Amino acid sequence: MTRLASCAGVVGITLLASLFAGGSAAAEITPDPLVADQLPAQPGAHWVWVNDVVFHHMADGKAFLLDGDSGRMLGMLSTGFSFNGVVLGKSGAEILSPETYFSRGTRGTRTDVVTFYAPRTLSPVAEVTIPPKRASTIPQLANSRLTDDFRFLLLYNYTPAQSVTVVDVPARKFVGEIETPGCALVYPTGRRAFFSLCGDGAALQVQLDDNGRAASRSRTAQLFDPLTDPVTEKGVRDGNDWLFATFAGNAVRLAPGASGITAATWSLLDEADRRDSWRPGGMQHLALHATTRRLYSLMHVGGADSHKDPGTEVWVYDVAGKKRTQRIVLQEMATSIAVTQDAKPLLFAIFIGAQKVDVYDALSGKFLRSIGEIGFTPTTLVTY
Amino acid sequence: MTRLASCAGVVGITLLASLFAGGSAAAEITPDPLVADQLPAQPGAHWVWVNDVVFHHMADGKAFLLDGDSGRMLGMLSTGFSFNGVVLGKSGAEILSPETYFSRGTRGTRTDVVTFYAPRTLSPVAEVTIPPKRASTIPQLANSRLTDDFRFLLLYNYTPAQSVTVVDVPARKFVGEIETPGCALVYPTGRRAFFSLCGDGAALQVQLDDNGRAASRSRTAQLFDPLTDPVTEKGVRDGNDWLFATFAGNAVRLAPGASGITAATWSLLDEADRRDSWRPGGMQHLALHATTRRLYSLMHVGGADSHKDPGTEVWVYDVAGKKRTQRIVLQEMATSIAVTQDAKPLLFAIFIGAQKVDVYDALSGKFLRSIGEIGFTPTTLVTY
Amino acid sequence: MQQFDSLVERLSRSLAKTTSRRSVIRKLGVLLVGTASLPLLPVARGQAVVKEEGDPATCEYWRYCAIDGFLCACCGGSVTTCPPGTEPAPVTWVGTCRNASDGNDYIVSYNDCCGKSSCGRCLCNRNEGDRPIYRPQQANDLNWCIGSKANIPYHCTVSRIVGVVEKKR
Amino acid sequence: MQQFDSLVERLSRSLAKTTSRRSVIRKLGVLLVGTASLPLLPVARGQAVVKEEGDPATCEYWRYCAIDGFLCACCGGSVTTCPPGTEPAPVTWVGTCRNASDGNDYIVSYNDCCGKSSCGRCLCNRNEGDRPIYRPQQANDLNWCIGSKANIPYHCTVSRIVGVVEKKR
Repeated sequence: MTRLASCAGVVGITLLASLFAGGSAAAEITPDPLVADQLPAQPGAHWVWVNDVVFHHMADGKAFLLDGDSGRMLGMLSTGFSFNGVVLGKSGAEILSPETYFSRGTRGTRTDVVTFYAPRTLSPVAEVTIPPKRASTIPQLANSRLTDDFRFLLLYNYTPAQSVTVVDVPARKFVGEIETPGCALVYPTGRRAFFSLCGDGAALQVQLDDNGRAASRSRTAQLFDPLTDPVTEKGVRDGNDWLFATFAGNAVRLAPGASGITAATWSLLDEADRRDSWRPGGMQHLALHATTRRLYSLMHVGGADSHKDPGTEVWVYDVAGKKRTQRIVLQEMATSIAVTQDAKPLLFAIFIGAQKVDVYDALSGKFLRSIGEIGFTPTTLVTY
Repeated sequence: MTRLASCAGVVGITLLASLFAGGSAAAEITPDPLVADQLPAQPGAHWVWVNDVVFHHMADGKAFLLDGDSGRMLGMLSTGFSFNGVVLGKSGAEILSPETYFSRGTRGTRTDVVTFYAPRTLSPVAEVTIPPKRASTIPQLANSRLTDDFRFLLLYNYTPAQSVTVVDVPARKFVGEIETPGCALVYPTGRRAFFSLCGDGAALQVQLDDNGRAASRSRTAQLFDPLTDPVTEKGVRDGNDWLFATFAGNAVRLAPGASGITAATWSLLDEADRRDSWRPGGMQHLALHATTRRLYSLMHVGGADSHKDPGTEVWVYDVAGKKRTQRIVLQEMATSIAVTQDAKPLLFAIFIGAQKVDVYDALSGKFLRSIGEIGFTPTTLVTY
Repeated sequence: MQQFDSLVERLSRSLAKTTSRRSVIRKLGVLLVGTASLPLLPVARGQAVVKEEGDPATCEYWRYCAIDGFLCACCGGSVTTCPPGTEPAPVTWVGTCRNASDGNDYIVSYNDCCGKSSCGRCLCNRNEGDRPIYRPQQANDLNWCIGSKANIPYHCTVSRIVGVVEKKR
Repeated sequence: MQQFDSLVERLSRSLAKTTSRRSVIRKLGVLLVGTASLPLLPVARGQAVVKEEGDPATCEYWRYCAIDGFLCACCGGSVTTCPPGTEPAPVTWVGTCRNASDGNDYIVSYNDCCGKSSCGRCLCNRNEGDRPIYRPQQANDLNWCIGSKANIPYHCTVSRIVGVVEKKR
């Protein structure tokens, strides 16, 4: 820095000399310090991360941190090739980002890492190298999740061999891989357990030991019919269970128990809804407010194969009563939604084709604001 | 590949099994071979390279090859961080691309290389590592040019120390660096010579020896006034001379001779033009058709400091007679233009804010076609 | 700005209007053909001759019924070949598409072309028969460049006919 | 799609309309202030107090008369500070901007904030006093991140007052 500093000095002098050769003069003003801002010690309850795979420039993945109340952009991470999304550590004390880099941008040697960012400076503070095989997909929250105790980061691999990479978070080290033949993605179900969804509609349950190795692996019976009415991968956690939605509009609760997983189904649609061809769908089309157990489902009018179409409304369900309690008509169609977990929650909505984030009151459904010029193809949302 | 091939086989079988479990059957069709196309042995006279720095995603520079006649995209190169532009070797027999990469996309170790691409496959065939200091600027053709004999590639460095990197093209190796204190960019002026423009309006002339070292370096007298009416960096070659335009609209011919460089000035504007505030300007605002010596100048209506504003017309000058012979009104404003060098030349025009290339007949000025969805921030153009 | 719009339009159209467009297509019984369309004559493909029409540079072209990505036909390649300098991925997902010209359903293999950044042209997303990624061979959300020597850098997608569904009589 | 438009609009406006906008500004004698504007009270800057008004999140803000890039005030930083995790570059180009609030011309240092990809928000390009890159200290076409520890990855630009031009009396 000394060289650079002195360099800057030279510039300053050159400048004043050259600019005021004409006789006028410049009085020096002690300039503001050259520094970078820091974020508050505690993340805001209404902050949200917007993950952007930047589909047209996949080497330049980005994650934007926004404040839903002020509508301000708070900061950004650069997150490499085929970016999936950030994972928040315990109470947001660290930000984990599975990333992929090539020695020549889009060619050369592939290196996969998990980068740890400090929450106040958004600077990389640690990096764990992992096998260069993490799944490259249209972003899916289920590609990378933490165990409930925040000890292990679990990353889905598809090469096309299927497995899960395990990273010891506090130890900052790669632990190993767990084979998941025929099964995909990661759905944590307790302190040290998760399941993957299998092609035949079953699930693979995995129990981890204290070293992050597979203590047990067992495959359940078929839980849903993947041919006639598959569940999407975009389930949400409800207590120790997972709630999924099917293409046709059923809610499917997968409840892990002592012996395997039980499945219970109810419909998100009534007769009129079906007649009008309402369906759930999108990229991240479900969100749950944990304490009130309000389920937010992104809905659109569409037929067969419309499971990824953007939604025009968000329907809110009382999960306990299994019935719809509210319809929120969106200002603009959305492909992903998320809700904050506080008592006055916000609902965030993005469309992969629009560079902005729409913010709603998650209780009243009132549109609050739109935050513009965010990314290129905003894909998924992560709240605190 | 064997593993993958057999893998593909498995997929095929799985697929047919799963899809036609229902009783119907599928007849195999020998599919089309899985191959990549190749380009013709000779580049087309109406081909053009569109360089894109991708200002919002600078790690993902791209160069698009287009055919101005068919309006087809022929291929693309991925060219790394802060991409400036491709440089065409002798009769397009190879494509040179100065490129920068970071070990972690936008952080980590910086590596600068010159990548050599095969003209028919657009695949990298060689790479020369150079000092990681090539200038990072709004793209400028004068950042990287070949000597007239195609032997040495010259790259401007700014760190903020100023120098020129020399690469031996046939030998595929880095030769060394030539200091150019106070002077910038590269303007070849013969088999083994070039000059740089200096901050005081002088030029630095450099003669290279057969090994690419500086055989002689001499600084000329002031050639123009950089304070009252500077020339832009975007000059074009006319024989052994260079033609520049000043902010206010003068043409300045810099003619290297036995003793230094002589400067001759004439105006691109008449009284009426000045009254209407017409000026040259843009990112690549001059183009010359060598054999007819028709100079194409991108023009706009603007005042002081408008030297980078986009142009709405292209004015054509007879360089020999130093007079305007034609006005071409553009369909849409442009920041860069280029002309092909054949007998029926095309004029290409791009605007950094529009993802397309407009094609005109360079003789009649007739608008021919627009080629859409090209890049994100198209910056400069290179013709064969 | 036209181009920005058309990009967004493509994103929106492809994401939002797929269904309606498809149903329209079904109703017409033949594929919609844009103004830029080039009706194709029957052409020899391997040993098979498939009579077809439509513009391979538009999302509506019949073979693209389950595609998700940039059309190689717009990127320097063709409906079946990769652009110069890109590496075809042998492992793929497949769709079953109805060819209106002969009424047959064909098995279409969507091979990704890899090793360069995204082409950026002719983005299409149609999801006929698409399944979640826990059923990989029918999932267009997976980056199939994983199967290529070039690894995951994705450029564009071709559509190759690998089978025909025999009609029950 | 609004956002695509606004991006293009910014690119076009900033590139095409700079001159006319500037002359309008001159005519009014004060800076144009958008609807989103936050008039600023005099604030202590180092030892200097500069009375000013205008919205630092708009290209028209007086300090931006020679800026070329993304405004840090829109990216998690401020008019004078870099966003979290970015590295300020000490070597800069400078402009001389008229502060309509006190009629003084100030020397403004445009420091780039570096080490992350482009912020992508509030792109501005105003070229008052900008010179070709053979006059580096007045050239906004140079990536001034070269002077930072983070090297050339450019994120956004701040605008710091480093001097005031004394009026001749």
